[in-house]
Amino acid sequence: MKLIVAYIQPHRLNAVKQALFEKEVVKMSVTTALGCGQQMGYHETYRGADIEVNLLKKIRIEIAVNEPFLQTTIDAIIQGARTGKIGDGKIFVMNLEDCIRIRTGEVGKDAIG
Amino acid sequence: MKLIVAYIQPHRLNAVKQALFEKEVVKMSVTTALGCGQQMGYHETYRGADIEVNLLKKIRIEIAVNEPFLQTTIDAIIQGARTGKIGDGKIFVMNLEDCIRIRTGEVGKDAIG
Amino acid sequence: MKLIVAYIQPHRLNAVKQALFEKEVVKMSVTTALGCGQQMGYHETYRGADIEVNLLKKIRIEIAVNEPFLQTTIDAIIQGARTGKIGDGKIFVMNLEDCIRIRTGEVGKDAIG
Amino acid sequence: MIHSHIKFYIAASLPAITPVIAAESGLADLSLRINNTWLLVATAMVFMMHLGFATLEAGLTRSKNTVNILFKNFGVLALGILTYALCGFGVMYPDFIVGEGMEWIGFSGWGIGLPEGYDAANFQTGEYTYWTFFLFQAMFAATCATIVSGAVAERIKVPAFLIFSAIYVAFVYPWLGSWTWGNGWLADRGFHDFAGATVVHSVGGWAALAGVLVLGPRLGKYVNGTVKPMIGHSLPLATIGVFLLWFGWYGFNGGSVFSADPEVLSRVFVMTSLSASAGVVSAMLWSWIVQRKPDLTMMLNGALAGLVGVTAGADVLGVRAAIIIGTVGGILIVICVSGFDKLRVDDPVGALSVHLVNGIWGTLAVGIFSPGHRLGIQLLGVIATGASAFVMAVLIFLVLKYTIGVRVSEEEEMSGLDLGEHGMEAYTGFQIFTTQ
Amino acid sequence: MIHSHIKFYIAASLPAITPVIAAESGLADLSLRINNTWLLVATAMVFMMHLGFATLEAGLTRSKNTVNILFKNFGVLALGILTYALCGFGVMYPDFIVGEGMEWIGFSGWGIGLPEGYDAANFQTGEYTYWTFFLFQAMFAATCATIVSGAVAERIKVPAFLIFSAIYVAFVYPWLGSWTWGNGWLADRGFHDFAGATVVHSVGGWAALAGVLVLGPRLGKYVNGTVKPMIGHSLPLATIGVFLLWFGWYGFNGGSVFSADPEVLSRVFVMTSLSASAGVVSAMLWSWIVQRKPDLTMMLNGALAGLVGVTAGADVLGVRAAIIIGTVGGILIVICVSGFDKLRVDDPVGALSVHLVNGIWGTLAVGIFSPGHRLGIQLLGVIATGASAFVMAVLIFLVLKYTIGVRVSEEEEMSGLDLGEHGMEAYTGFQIFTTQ
Amino acid sequence: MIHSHIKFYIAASLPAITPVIAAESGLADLSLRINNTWLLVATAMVFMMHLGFATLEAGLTRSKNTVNILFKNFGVLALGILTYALCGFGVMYPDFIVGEGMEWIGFSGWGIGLPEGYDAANFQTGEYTYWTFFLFQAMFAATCATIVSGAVAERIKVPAFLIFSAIYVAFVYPWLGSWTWGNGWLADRGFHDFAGATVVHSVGGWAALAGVLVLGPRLGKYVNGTVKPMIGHSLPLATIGVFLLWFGWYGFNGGSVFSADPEVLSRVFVMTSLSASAGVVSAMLWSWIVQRKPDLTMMLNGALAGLVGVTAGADVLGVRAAIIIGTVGGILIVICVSGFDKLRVDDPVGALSVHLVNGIWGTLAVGIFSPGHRLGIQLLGVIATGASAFVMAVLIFLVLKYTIGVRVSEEEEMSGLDLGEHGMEAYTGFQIFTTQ
Ligand SMILES: Nc1ncnc2c1ncn2[C@@H]1O[C@H](COP(=O)(O)OP(=O)(O)O)[C@@H](O)[C@H]1O
Ligand SMILES: Nc1ncnc2c1ncn2[C@@H]1O[C@H](COP(=O)(O)OP(=O)(O)O)[C@@H](O)[C@H]1O
Ligand SMILES: Nc1ncnc2c1ncn2[C@@H]1O[C@H](COP(=O)(O)OP(=O)(O)O)[C@@H](O)[C@H]1O
Repeated sequence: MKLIVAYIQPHRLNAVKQALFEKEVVKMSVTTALGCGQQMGYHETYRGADIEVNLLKKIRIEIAVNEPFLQTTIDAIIQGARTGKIGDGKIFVMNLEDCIRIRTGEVGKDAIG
Repeated sequence: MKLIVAYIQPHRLNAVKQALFEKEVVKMSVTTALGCGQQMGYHETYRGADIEVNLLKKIRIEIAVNEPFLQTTIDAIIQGARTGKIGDGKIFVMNLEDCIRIRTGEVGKDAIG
Repeated sequence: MKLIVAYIQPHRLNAVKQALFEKEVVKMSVTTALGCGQQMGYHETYRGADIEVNLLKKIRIEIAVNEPFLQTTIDAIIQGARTGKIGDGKIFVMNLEDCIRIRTGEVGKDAIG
Repeated sequence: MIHSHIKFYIAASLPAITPVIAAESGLADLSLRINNTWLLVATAMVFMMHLGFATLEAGLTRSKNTVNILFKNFGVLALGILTYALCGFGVMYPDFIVGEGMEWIGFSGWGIGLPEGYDAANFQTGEYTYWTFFLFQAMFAATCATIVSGAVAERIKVPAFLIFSAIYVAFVYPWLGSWTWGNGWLADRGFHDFAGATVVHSVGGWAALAGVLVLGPRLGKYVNGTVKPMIGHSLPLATIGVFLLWFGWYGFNGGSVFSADPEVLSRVFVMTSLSASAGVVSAMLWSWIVQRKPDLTMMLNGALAGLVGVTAGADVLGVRAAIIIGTVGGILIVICVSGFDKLRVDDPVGALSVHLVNGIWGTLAVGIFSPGHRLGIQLLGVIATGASAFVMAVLIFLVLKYTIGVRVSEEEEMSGLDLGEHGMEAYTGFQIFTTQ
Repeated sequence: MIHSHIKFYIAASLPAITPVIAAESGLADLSLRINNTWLLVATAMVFMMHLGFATLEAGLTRSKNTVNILFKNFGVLALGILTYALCGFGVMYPDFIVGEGMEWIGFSGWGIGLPEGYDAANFQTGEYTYWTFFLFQAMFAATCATIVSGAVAERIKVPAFLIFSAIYVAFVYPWLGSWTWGNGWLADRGFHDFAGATVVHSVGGWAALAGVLVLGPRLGKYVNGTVKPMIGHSLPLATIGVFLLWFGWYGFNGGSVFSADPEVLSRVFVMTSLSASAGVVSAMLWSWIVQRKPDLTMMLNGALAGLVGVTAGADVLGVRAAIIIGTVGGILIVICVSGFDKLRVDDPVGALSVHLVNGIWGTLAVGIFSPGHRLGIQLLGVIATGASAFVMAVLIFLVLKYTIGVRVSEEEEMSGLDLGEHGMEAYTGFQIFTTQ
Repeated sequence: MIHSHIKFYIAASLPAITPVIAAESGLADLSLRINNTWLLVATAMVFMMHLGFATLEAGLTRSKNTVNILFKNFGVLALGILTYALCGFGVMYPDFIVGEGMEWIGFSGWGIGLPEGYDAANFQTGEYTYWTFFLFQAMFAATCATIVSGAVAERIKVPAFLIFSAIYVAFVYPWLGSWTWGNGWLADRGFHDFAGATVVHSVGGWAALAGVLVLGPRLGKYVNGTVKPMIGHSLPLATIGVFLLWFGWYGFNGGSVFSADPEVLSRVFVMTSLSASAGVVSAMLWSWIVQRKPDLTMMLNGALAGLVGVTAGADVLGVRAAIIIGTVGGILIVICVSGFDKLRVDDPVGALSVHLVNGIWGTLAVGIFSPGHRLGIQLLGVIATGASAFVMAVLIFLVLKYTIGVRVSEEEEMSGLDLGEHGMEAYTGFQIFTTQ
């Protein structure tokens, strides 16, 4: 089992969800985040003073999958999120040692889906 | 050391905290999240138009524990979070390679608690 | 590759960012969190009733790094976040199996920076 | 638009043929014009109190119930005005001619409207028109229903609330009000309730108490003998609410002078301000002592305590009495808010401490501080009106409880009435802990 | 300050040498004083409508465009007042003397100001001063421009919006308004639009429609034949907005009496209240039936529907008509909000359903319910004014489209106009999903 | 309530025995009635400015200090009214009889109240009652204290702020005010400050400057020679605030006419509107040029700049002057907000640029644009009042600094004054970055 963490542009979330649903990956958890990456931020002014904004709004998606789904999921995320512009985001993959469904107590591969 | 990530129903947070405190697991970090799971969402109307809501409000709990505490912690989360209804949530377990207490610089098992 | 998750005091974020930038770690993702740790919380009153506040505002930083940067990054976080007072926070390190840059499809070590 | 006024102007200035008479009737006409305009401005100010209630109550409750509380406060205003027009006004002021023009509603004598040949302007008193009087009264009636809204917040079913409010505004409030303001038996005995500390605020407060008791406390409020505070989600909203209520109170009390009489009107403004200010300062200091930190929400309620308290006698009390009433009111707030919690009477916004307790206190204070009024009669008015209001409110709530049900399901209460009753969130996109 | 009034007082009371004449002129003076003061209070109330629009529109749009909408609503008020002073007032009321004191602007005859020797007070009608009349009218003009703001929200470029508003307030609105209020040809034919259901609201609504059509829908609103709701980010803000609009409407309609005539003024207040209340209740019930849950945003729009509807005839209609107008208005809201969506006319805040549809309905309703007015003439006014307004608005928007451009870039629309146009966020620090 | 007015009405209409005299005195009575009612309405509008200040200042500061700023603005209103009643009014208007009815406070001659046998209505001028005059003045006094609140926000200790405000309202403000409004030496020399650009706004602004200097900048505002903006957390709140302030200003300036004189009152309304509008547009354009994007917060401050500026001479200035004053004011805002930052004078909400700078500018502008007034005298008033205000404010703040302390601990400042001073959060449940 793997845990995928993806940072994407906020307005790509719908497209990513769509792409995932088409691949039947329907389980995920989403939070907002501020991200600092290649997109080095920009300068603004607030009441005449300069602000360096380098934490941009991002969406963090967390998806636990069984190995067979790993590549499909990654591909779907890329498909939904890619615009080709800096700031498109990153996907991180970690090993997931266990997974438990709270409702039933199921563990492991069965619990993920 | 393990890192436990649990998604639960928002209103179970107090019960989960309670259950954890009873097992003397007092350290944790909590964020809000939107989750999409077996609970396939529901339909609403906003100003006459249909909305498909499939990202539901969840709470994400992150707890780093030493192995001996792993099962206790999982059990406590389940005890606090389970209602038996769809949407109760999931627990994910990952391997934690290191842990450092910023204040003292302690590392590893000592730093967790 | 490693994934570093750090919980720090909100008002240390700027200092941590500064310290990281100096070490040329410029990529990171930040969210807000509520944390419960050694800082056992405090008591307040709201409209005459007692409240036990044990979830305090924290900042969660997530940084994916290649191994050579691991220690530098940890040191920088500590440097920026340490005040010596309870509540300074924790750093967790996990193994990162893969990393993909959505924009280019690059994977692994190249994708991180 | 540009032409239309001309005829009114001519009407006012032309009949100058016999100058003295013209001056006479011109004076009466202008006097009516001033007083009536003031009363309409006051009506608009009382209208603002409804926004005040809506924001105060929304601010002091949790974000998952915000749509619901805004809905209730907005809906009850509209419903209140219509219900009062349909029936409440006729019940409250039996001496006023009503009922023409609305026979189509099905019950002759109900509704509002002037019979053919009557003149709204010089209808009864010569100080304001029939229509002005109706609308000012309708705003008061809706206020009474809105008071209930906050106390029963976060757990009452929408239909139950709307039906309760309609019945209360249509029958109970006007009937009880007629005792004091509609030339009824309390008026005859010299009971003095200038702008409605008892007639509006306590009557609303008793209904709130009835609702709270029939509904029971919110889930998780009282656990194992301890009180778990359920913290209001937006103190800016709550603060806006109290400012607006204070503003509107100048219309509430000032309009109750029922003329623009300079002496009385300006005294009423000053006493209202002093009592409210004293309530703020005393609640601030008292909460500072008791809770060790000055509590904004107590100060907000403290202002309202002073305002409710002075409402009973703003026309007859002096500077010293106004300040004392507010000071005591502010302290009462701090004591009662925790006191009700100790009794497990769960009132999310402090409506009972504000409107019920201070409505009683203010009404009695007239008997204490005003030489012309007797404490015994004031007490009689408080008890008679209060007991009747409470009994009837309990009855209505119980009937609703055993018919359509008054309380939302546990699950809905947990996830919030906004989703349950309205399928909507108040703050779309915001990441909010809805863990309570 | 403390001295300055004394001279006025003396002026009012001294010339008592020939008492009867003094009384005569004193009466006229006081009558002016009352009416003028009321009109100024009404002006301040109409001013509040601008805050109402700002908060309503901000509440019903997404948080990433909040600074922009506040900016537009605030800016257009200031711009509207200045533009109307510079030129709109002169266009709308050709019979009023204007133009002195502003020759420095470059075009004699424009601007506002009294020629030497004229007296603002007894300028024309004796019911209000020149200055009062100007300011009341200027607030109306700005209202018309503000209506557009909500409909074109979340995608229009700031310069395009500002230029459109300036032109509309300077020329189009006053020119069309002069037909009805400036002694123009519609007035001559007996077209009745008391406070501007057509002249203000529909004229604003037609411009809104033009803007919406030229701009096209927001990105992602209509995808593959389905409507994706873009949910307003703060219903407390929206609710505050509607309460304030209702409050301001007492000034909008009440001020349009152009005197403090008790009979008419109080009727106008009551009819305004009843129609708004009926709009709330009918939108509530209708949305409850159609959407299965009572929809707060529909109720809010329902109140406005009732208010817009009754604006055309609040001075000539009775209780029954007012309630019917509001009731129909509330239903129209629920139908039209989805109806426009079905036609892919993307109006984020329901401005078209409120101001355009109900402006038309209310104007026609005068012909239906008021014996003194003819439906045919009302229809003529609706069509003539509407067609002209729409054509001119489309023209202006098209010119802007092909010159400076009217719509922000896709990228800016996705990340929000707050960052794109203003480099600012409305809610700094809050964690908000800006995924839509 | 329904009966009570009857006696007043009789009083107004009965003594018609000798008609001419009756008409005479009737006219005076009605004149009083109109003027007094207007002044009370204006008082209520000035009251709204306090909500405006509260929301503006809350919006322009960080969410971790929101409860604190609401607390301060709400508390200072109540405290200000009480303190002004207790002592400020007596200091400011030495010619008014005060002091009866409050001997119990311990110092005869202080407090408010009419001696036996005096009649509030015809107390002095015949244009308004004693009570009206007091309350209108009390609202002004509280305004002066509220101005300070924003500038010292996010770091001042609550007790220090409350004590400073009490002393300032009780002694300093009224003493300085008496020079101009209490028949003092500046009044004698012809210094003109119509509604308080100097007497209220600059006096508040100087105190704000004193507070800012004694406190020092917020932690992290000026780091290594660069300015780190600390961004306001809610621009909707800030925008609501400015709308309400503008609304209230109609009462502030309009009430300062001290009668409902149609000519003057309507001019004051128009000049106030034009100057505010010009301030908005000029701040918009100027910030657009300087910052490359139009800045909403600058526009908001620009409106206030226009309002403060025109306050000094709204009664004597024309259209052109009003527009110039606002235009210059808007530009001053954009320049001064960054200017003060360059000087490391940390004013979170721009209070200095608005009230101090534009208070001075507006007062001088009277000398420039009004033929009847001399620039030299205006300058004298500005300097004399300003220097005294500043010196005294610095003194009070320094005494507080070395006794109870004026600034919260670093730790409290970092985690926010809401938790530190009040143990409360403004937005419970919302996930908010409090990293600044
Ligand atoms: N090494 C990293 N550690 C943590 N988060 C990262 C890292 N690199 C990127 N991110 C997240 O991904 C987002 C997009 O990164 P960015 O480098 O701008 O993407 P891209 O390279 O596709 O243009 C960042 O804003 C941040 O939230
Ligand atoms: N595979 C997964 N990856 C990430 N998050 C998940 C996954 N499965 C479930 N979740 C999280 O857990 C929550 C509850 O899941 P759900 O399937 O509804 O629980 P249950 O199966 O107990 O009814 C989801 O809303 C989501 O936030
Ligand atoms: N075992 C843990 N699991 C998850 N989060 C933790 C854990 N320990 C600490 N934290 C996070 O770190 C924050 C600081 O912890 P604390 O024990 O107060 O720090 P310190 O020991 O440096 O004083 C906590 O508020 C919590 O968010």
